[in-house]
Amino acid sequence: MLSKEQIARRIAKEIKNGYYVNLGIGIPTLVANYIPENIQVVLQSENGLLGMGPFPFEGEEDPDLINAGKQTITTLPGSSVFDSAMSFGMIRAQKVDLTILGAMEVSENGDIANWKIPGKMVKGMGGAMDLVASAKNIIVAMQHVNKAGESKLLPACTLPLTGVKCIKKIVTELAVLDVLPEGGFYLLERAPDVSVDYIRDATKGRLVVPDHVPAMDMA
Amino acid sequence: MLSKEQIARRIAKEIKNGYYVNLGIGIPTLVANYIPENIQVVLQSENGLLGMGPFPFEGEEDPDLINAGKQTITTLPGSSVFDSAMSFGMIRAQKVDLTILGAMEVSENGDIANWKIPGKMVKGMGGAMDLVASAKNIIVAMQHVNKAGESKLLPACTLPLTGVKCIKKIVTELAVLDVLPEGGFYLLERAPDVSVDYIRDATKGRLVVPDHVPAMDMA
Amino acid sequence: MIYKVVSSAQEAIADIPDGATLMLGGFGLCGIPENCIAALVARNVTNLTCISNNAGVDDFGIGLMLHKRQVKKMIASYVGENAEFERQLLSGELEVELIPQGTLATRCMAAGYGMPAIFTPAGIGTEIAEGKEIRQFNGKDYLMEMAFEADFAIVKAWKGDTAGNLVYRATSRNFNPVMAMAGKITIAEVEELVEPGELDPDHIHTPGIYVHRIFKGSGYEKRIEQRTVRKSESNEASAS
Amino acid sequence: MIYKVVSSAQEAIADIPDGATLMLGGFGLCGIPENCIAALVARNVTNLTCISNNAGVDDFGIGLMLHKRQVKKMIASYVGENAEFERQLLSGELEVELIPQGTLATRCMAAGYGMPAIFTPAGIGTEIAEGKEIRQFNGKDYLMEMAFEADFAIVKAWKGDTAGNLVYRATSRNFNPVMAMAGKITIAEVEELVEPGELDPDHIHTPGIYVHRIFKGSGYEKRIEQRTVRKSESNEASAS
Repeated sequence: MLSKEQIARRIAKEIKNGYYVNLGIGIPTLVANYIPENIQVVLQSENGLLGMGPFPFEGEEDPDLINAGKQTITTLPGSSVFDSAMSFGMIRAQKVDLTILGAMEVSENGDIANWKIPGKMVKGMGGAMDLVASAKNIIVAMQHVNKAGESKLLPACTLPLTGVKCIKKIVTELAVLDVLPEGGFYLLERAPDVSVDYIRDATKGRLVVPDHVPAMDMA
Repeated sequence: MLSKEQIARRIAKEIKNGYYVNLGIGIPTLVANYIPENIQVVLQSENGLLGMGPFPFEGEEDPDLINAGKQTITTLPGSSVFDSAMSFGMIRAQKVDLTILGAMEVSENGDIANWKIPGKMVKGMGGAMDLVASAKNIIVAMQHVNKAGESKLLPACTLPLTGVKCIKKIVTELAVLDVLPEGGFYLLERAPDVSVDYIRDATKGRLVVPDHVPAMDMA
Repeated sequence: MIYKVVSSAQEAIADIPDGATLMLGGFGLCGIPENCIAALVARNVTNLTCISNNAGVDDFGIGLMLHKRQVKKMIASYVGENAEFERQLLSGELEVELIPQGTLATRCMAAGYGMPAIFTPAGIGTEIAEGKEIRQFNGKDYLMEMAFEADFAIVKAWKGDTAGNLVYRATSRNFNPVMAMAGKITIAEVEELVEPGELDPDHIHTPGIYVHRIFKGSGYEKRIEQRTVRKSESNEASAS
Repeated sequence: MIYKVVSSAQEAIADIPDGATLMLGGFGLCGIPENCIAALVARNVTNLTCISNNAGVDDFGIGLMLHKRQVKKMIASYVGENAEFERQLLSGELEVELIPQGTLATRCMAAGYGMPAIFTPAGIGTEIAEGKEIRQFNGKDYLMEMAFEADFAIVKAWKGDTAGNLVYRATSRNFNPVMAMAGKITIAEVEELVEPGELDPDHIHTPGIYVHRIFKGSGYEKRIEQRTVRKSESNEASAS
């Protein structure tokens, strides 16, 4: 099974040269650490920044400079700052090439639920609904099963939806899966030490398994 | 009868302290010369400027700094520049207090025609349709009659409209008139050397004449 | 230019009545109008509807107003990080309306641009879409969302001039420019108040036409919510 | 950062096909992409639909393309000051669509902000409203106008960096930022091309994400349409 860092590392391979990328909170944030140095990528933070850099060195934190997770950050040369309307404007206009975010549930037709658990305190959707409704390419970074051992890859989401038919790819601790246009999770890759049967058991939605499922290349 | 400069001077009296004002091409441009020095007024130019100043001194023209009439201008301390979308955004949101523009015809219900003469070359409406549709307070500066001696204050416009029910006040070489909410031109003031009967003859639309029509104070 | 300076936060907010609808700039605790919030708490204006991306934390930002139960309704996109907020919400003392962040920003901008409504795909197929008009353009569904106006918009800028022109710094810009455009009355507090002409006209973020009152704030705490740093000469991140 | 530099106007426009829809920034002759227009004329790209606030003058700006009959359709708000334009229009060689200036600007912005349509009162009750959907909000009528996209948006900025970030100067900004956002491919020509980091991130007007190609232009003529000046120590204006 993959660690969170390994999930992030695997997702980083999906980032291509010239991409503008929005990284959500949690595992997606870690993806930044694994972007190959030989490709040109710009990170967007939806609170109004293109060209987000690493965390500041201790003592160099600037309270006026944070990311969408409210973490202190830095900017890289060539960065630009803008207001929230323009930020979501460029997201809505699909100028951001790839969005990576977490999820509580994903359905086999690409629906996502990641903002609300009925009966629990509702913190709000933040920018998640805008991102999933607008992004042309969304990868979900998530655990395959929840703490109770139940699959989070479902025939249909049980939690209130964040967006519909929007998720294209999922990377979990067990597998890499594409969401098929006609519905269903297509098993692209398995974690090196995980069997197809194990993944099948952990996937409640329709799983489409090709003849050969390669192990992820974690190099 | 008033000269163009006198029309501009009379209109300048309508400008109050704290106003943001948009001046159209022609007589309205001249209004800037008569704004009292003891009031604070900011001129907006719809190509993207607040705080327009006078024409530059000879030799100091800047080709990057023009007004909506494409004339070289200057900026005053405290000016700001913005793009065309924000410029018309603030016009549409009625942040501009007063718009002064010319007209070919005005109707007694406040319609205005000032952009197109069928059969003649059509140059376009520029920003006129946006301005008249949005402005909360519009004053028209115009000649009372055209070169053929025909009234330009009509029961209904004969030319293609620029906007409907939007004109509040008209200043001509003969008179100052309010457009009544229920329709009709209310004669507020007459030019010093012009009789009410003369104005009546020159006004084809319904003219409402109160008992006393003072002569304009041109001081 | 038109002179918009008031002497203090107290004067700037003096006429905000109980029951007013306020917009407050900021993202988390970044770029919030600290001085005006303090003045609103001191004056104990109540029954407020607050439109802001977040609701502060327990002891800072809008959290200070929540603590004194000055807020009747909160309209926001994300309200975590605030236990008192949660208590009032669960007890029914506080109304909350949650709005997608981009929709919130664009509805403010729409008001500032005189557009009564905008179309966005955010929320299609979710409970956010309930009761709202859906339109299809080019085969994609969009929600029609209404422009947002506030009785008072309260924003924080880095620099401003006496004519109300504003410049923001780094990501403290966030919602401030769009909210500044959406207030019937817009109040700006700035760290540095300068004379007209000292700000470059090409680099003003909010033109003074959108700002009705401006004052120089003081004592900015600028609290950091998530202090994340890396160690020197290392790429490892650590959160504290 | 992502490197967007091309070597020249020729390279920047090399793949613009006959029949393309172009947006061209500028207001009058102020802030127009002089180098790209010259390259389009030299390559003789034809059958173009041009979206631009104006159509240049007889011997400059878009007028140069009109002179070579490269333009099939002109979409603009004001097209005076151009005799060749008038001749082609009256002879039926040229199609023209006139759009209120604010509507033109906002339709471009809408594309850049992913909004399929906007509402504006401009044109209500006029021939501009014919065939368009009218909606009432708060008792006022608005036209629904569609977002405007172009195959190529061609803009002129003062400074830009190799990542495509743009800064405009004075009123040469005008339509350039909104058109830069609306191009499927956006080409920027700049007077000064600098390295990433040389432009202040807080003062970038067009973030590089909206720009696909950038190059340093040369030989800017910056022709003035209406040279108006005042005499020293006098308030009298004179037009020449």
